[in-house]
Amino acid sequence: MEIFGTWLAAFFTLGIISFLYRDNAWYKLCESIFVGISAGYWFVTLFWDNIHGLFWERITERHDYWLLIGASLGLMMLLRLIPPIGWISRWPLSFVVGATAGLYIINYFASNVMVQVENTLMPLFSAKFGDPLFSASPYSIVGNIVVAAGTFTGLVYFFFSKEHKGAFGGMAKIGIWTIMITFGASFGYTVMSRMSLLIGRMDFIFGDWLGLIR
Amino acid sequence: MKRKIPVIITSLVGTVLILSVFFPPAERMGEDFSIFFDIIAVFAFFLGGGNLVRIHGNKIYKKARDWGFSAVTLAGFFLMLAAGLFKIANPGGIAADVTAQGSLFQMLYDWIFNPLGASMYALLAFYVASASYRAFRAKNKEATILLIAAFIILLGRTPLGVYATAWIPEQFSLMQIPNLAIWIMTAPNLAGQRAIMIGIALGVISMSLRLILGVERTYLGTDNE
Amino acid sequence: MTRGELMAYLVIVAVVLLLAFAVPKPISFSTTVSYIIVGFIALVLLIIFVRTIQGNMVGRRIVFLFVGMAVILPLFMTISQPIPLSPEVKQVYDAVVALKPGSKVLVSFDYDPPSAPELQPMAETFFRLCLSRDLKIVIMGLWPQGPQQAEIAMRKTLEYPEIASKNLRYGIDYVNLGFQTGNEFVIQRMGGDFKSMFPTDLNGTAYDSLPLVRNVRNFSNIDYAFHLSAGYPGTVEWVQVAVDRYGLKMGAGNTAVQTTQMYPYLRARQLVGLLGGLNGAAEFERAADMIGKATKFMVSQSFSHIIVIAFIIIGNAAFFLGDKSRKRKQEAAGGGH
Amino acid sequence: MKNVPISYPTFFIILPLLIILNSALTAQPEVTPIDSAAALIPRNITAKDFKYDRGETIELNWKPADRVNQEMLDGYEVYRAEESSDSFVSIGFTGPDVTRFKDNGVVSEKRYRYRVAAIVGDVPYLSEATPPASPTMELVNFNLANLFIIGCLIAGAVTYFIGHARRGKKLFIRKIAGLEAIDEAIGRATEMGRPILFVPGINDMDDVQTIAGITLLGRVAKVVADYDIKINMPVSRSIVMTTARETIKEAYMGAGRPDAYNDDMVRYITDEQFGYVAAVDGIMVREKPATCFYLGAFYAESLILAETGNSIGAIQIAGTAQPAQLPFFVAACDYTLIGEELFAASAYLSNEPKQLGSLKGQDVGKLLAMVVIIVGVVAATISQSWNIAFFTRLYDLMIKLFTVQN
Repeated sequence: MEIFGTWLAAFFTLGIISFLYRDNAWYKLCESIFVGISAGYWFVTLFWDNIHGLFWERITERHDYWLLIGASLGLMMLLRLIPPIGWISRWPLSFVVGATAGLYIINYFASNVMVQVENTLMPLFSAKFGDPLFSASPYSIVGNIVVAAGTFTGLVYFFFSKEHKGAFGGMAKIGIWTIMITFGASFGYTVMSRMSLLIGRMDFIFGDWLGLIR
Repeated sequence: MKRKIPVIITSLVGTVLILSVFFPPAERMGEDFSIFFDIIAVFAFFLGGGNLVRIHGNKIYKKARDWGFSAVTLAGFFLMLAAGLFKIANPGGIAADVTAQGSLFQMLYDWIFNPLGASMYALLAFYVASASYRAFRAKNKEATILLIAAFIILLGRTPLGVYATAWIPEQFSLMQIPNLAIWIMTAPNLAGQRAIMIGIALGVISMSLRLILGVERTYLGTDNE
Repeated sequence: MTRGELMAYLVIVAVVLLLAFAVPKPISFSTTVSYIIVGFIALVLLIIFVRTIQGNMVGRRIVFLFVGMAVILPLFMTISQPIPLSPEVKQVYDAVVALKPGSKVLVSFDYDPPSAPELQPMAETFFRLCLSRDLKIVIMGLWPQGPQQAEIAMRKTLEYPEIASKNLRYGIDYVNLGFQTGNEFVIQRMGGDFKSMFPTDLNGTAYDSLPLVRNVRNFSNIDYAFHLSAGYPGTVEWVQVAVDRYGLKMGAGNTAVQTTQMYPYLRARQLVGLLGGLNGAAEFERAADMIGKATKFMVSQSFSHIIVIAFIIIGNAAFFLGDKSRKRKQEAAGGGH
Repeated sequence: MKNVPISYPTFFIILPLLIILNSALTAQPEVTPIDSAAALIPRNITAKDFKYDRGETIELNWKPADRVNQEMLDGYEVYRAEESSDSFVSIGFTGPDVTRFKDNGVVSEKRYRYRVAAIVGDVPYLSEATPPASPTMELVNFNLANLFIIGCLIAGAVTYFIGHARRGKKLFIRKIAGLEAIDEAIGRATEMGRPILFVPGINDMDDVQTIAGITLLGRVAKVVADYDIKINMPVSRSIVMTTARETIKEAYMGAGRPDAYNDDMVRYITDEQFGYVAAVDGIMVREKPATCFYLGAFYAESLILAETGNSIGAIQIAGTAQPAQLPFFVAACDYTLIGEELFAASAYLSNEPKQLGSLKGQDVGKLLAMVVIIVGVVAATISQSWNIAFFTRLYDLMIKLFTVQN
């Protein structure tokens, strides 16, 4: 049984990789199975976690009847299937959009604007003897300056109300350079992780499955 | 009327949620609303799953091109549904957890779902390489900067980078590639991340306000009154 | 399915059958053969380089082929690469070695199968090191599939002769408490009482009937914690709750993508040791002198990096030099008219 | 700059010397730990209601042991009993450097007493019990007052400029390159007679990025309906499917050809990330769209999509607010809306003054952040270097304003 599973897994692994050459029947087969199986998987998971665990058990055991509001919104969603009153299905949609907008405003504001600005407010260097920052290396002082200036010019780049011209344009330029360094760094860093994934897959093919690797 | 009510719902729900943060008795509202969302999502799945069945069913019925693959998709879908909802071959029976070892559901997950997902994920290794080859051209200043940063980070994580600059004396240790890589990550990278994050947050605030104030209604299709 | 496709499939089936049943196992290239292969690949890259400068860009399939070779071939090679030991990795090793036999180590598995290539080798080496030094291991997970990954790693570890000879017993020498939902709130509640979060272990045995943890109330009874993380909830949450609030001594293993975010914690000594990506796993294997998968994988990893770097160079060479030669060609063509 | 004590070149030269000097001067004095571990027992323990919550937390603070003795200390253990009882139960443990504990296992309005023990080895050295404290619920969270004020400022600016624009005032917004390209990209699909592919990311409607993607879909669909191009939109969430259909349908109604709309333009694939990507990849190589839009929340699949799109020669326009995925889109796509631009895009494209006004308001927020960064960093540096009271106060004020307490 275990061996059968390994062969099956190998079959699907190679099928997906065959897409690199070009689209073919093997890949199509893998893709169709993947779509079917995974759609089923997520429905089953949603059903047991949300409907059974979250909704049914909490209503029957803890009597959280307010959850019925959620269920009725869900039912309204299904009214799309009855065209004459299909417009009601917009209500749950607008509920979702409103809730998302309301929740995200505060979340993003607190953790992205406030916290990030606060973290940027740091002394760049210190001229006071004995201060830990005084004995900081020139590199870290340059680093501090780069962080503050980079954040500032990066914001200049995103500014919409002014054309990027003159001194302002110059700052925007430095801003986009900083952002480009960020992108380059993330890219370089990700290459490593992605290669590990492939190594893991190949180890499965040549090691676990074919047993060619010691 | 049909158009007014949804806009009112959005505004009302959004406003209430923003205010709830500042009043401890209403603090949990955000959490409750996300539970509602989870429940709505399951109901919505009947539409999504229905759509899946209808599209593939149609293809089979009409014997359209590649209809055989549609049949495979539907078979996989129903097999997984049956295995999960009726907990087929689950050693613990219907009361046990759906992912119990030995159940058909878990076997399908381990043997089919998981290798397929992992392989799709592993394709990234190839695409990362081809994207680097194709797109990493020093065609202008921005691209050159991106290229150099990526190059330093890449080298910094290989023995090549370690040896290439190991001769640089300790006073200038920053110029050693592995240290330079770390410096890039902690200084310019941090600055760029912050600028992007602050920008994103302001964008989100402004967009959410447009939604709550009813200025943006595209999602309701009320664009053309 | 076209005829060409069918033929290709038959070839693949034949190759697979050949590899699976007819080839002597395991395959392993001697050092000389390995260097010949490396030299050959370098030669082909050089040819590509020259051709690219002449204006013939290679297609993406060639790039794919090279990535595949760079990853697969080193798996069979016997060559190894020197792995410099970084201080953060040494810290993990030192922390474990400093523990007295019988000390209790908590290991949290917060990742799922897709991140296993990077984190699984760390888990295996960590288990092996702990068990060979007679430390007791308490396993848990904040990700649903984490404890399963721990089971796999533990099964592997117990097969090593030096570990197998110890006749270790579940419940006394190691325990798997399983998964609990609730993310950082689980960590917070564990600060008060482990049992409230894990009333039973993975197999359903009651917490109090497991001799190893019967006397473990909360973090104060844990001597060192090691945390394997691939995202949220992860090291950040563990540091913020368990380390900052409960004073737990903790080291971490992270996927490469995440590692950079952890350096500030390392500098502030909130983390005692850090393993980053496959590189960190390989270094740890070296520190513990337990050469395993990560060291082997590292060769593939370095090769693939070099291939990516090589193709970036080739691409840029084509862009600059090719530009000139194209101009020259254009000039020549213009002159002809 | 006359009163700067050291000029910069000298500063960097003297620096290494000073470091050596510094370390020589601060040699560690010998310390002898006091025998009696009892001296470690925490003093001045206060237990009081944690401010601004639902009455579920009591906050404990105590004085730490002397520095000398801290070496022996393993940490503190906290015990709790209800007022009427004397059975103290351990509720938590903190490290030796932590002298604060939040107990959130309490019931509103009940009264509790606490004892804190210093742990040395395995032995607890217990303190006296605190006077009883009880958690209460507050109606307003004043800790978040700063969040409220700055939030009102930014939200006020957005609202003001929306109103301002409504009254017909002209507002300037600079050109955004990626957005100018949208029309061109759609135009290309028309010329080539091939479909447009629209991918709204893999998150559900409870992510603002998806909503931003859908609002952009509205603009794209309008053009699509006008020119009668085929649009193909595979989605990975059912609610997104419903919303997208609504949006496209409305665009077709607006163009006066509701009969040309078809529900199959939007189809659900699967909720699974890579299953969805496998299918979208398939759609790309088989239907060869002329233009691909990736607008929404993306994760690892970003590069798989962008590289496949590139291999079929499609024009690709991407936009996301996932910082980790932006580099891939920037490298592999023709145009990328970076972070904030994704959210600004639909307002920009709408060309309605009131929507453009909101962008102006957003800029006020950026201006605020920029000013605070400059002033704050300068104040911090001056206060760190020369202890000038005014700047120290200014710096503290800024930090206070931007610290989110919870």
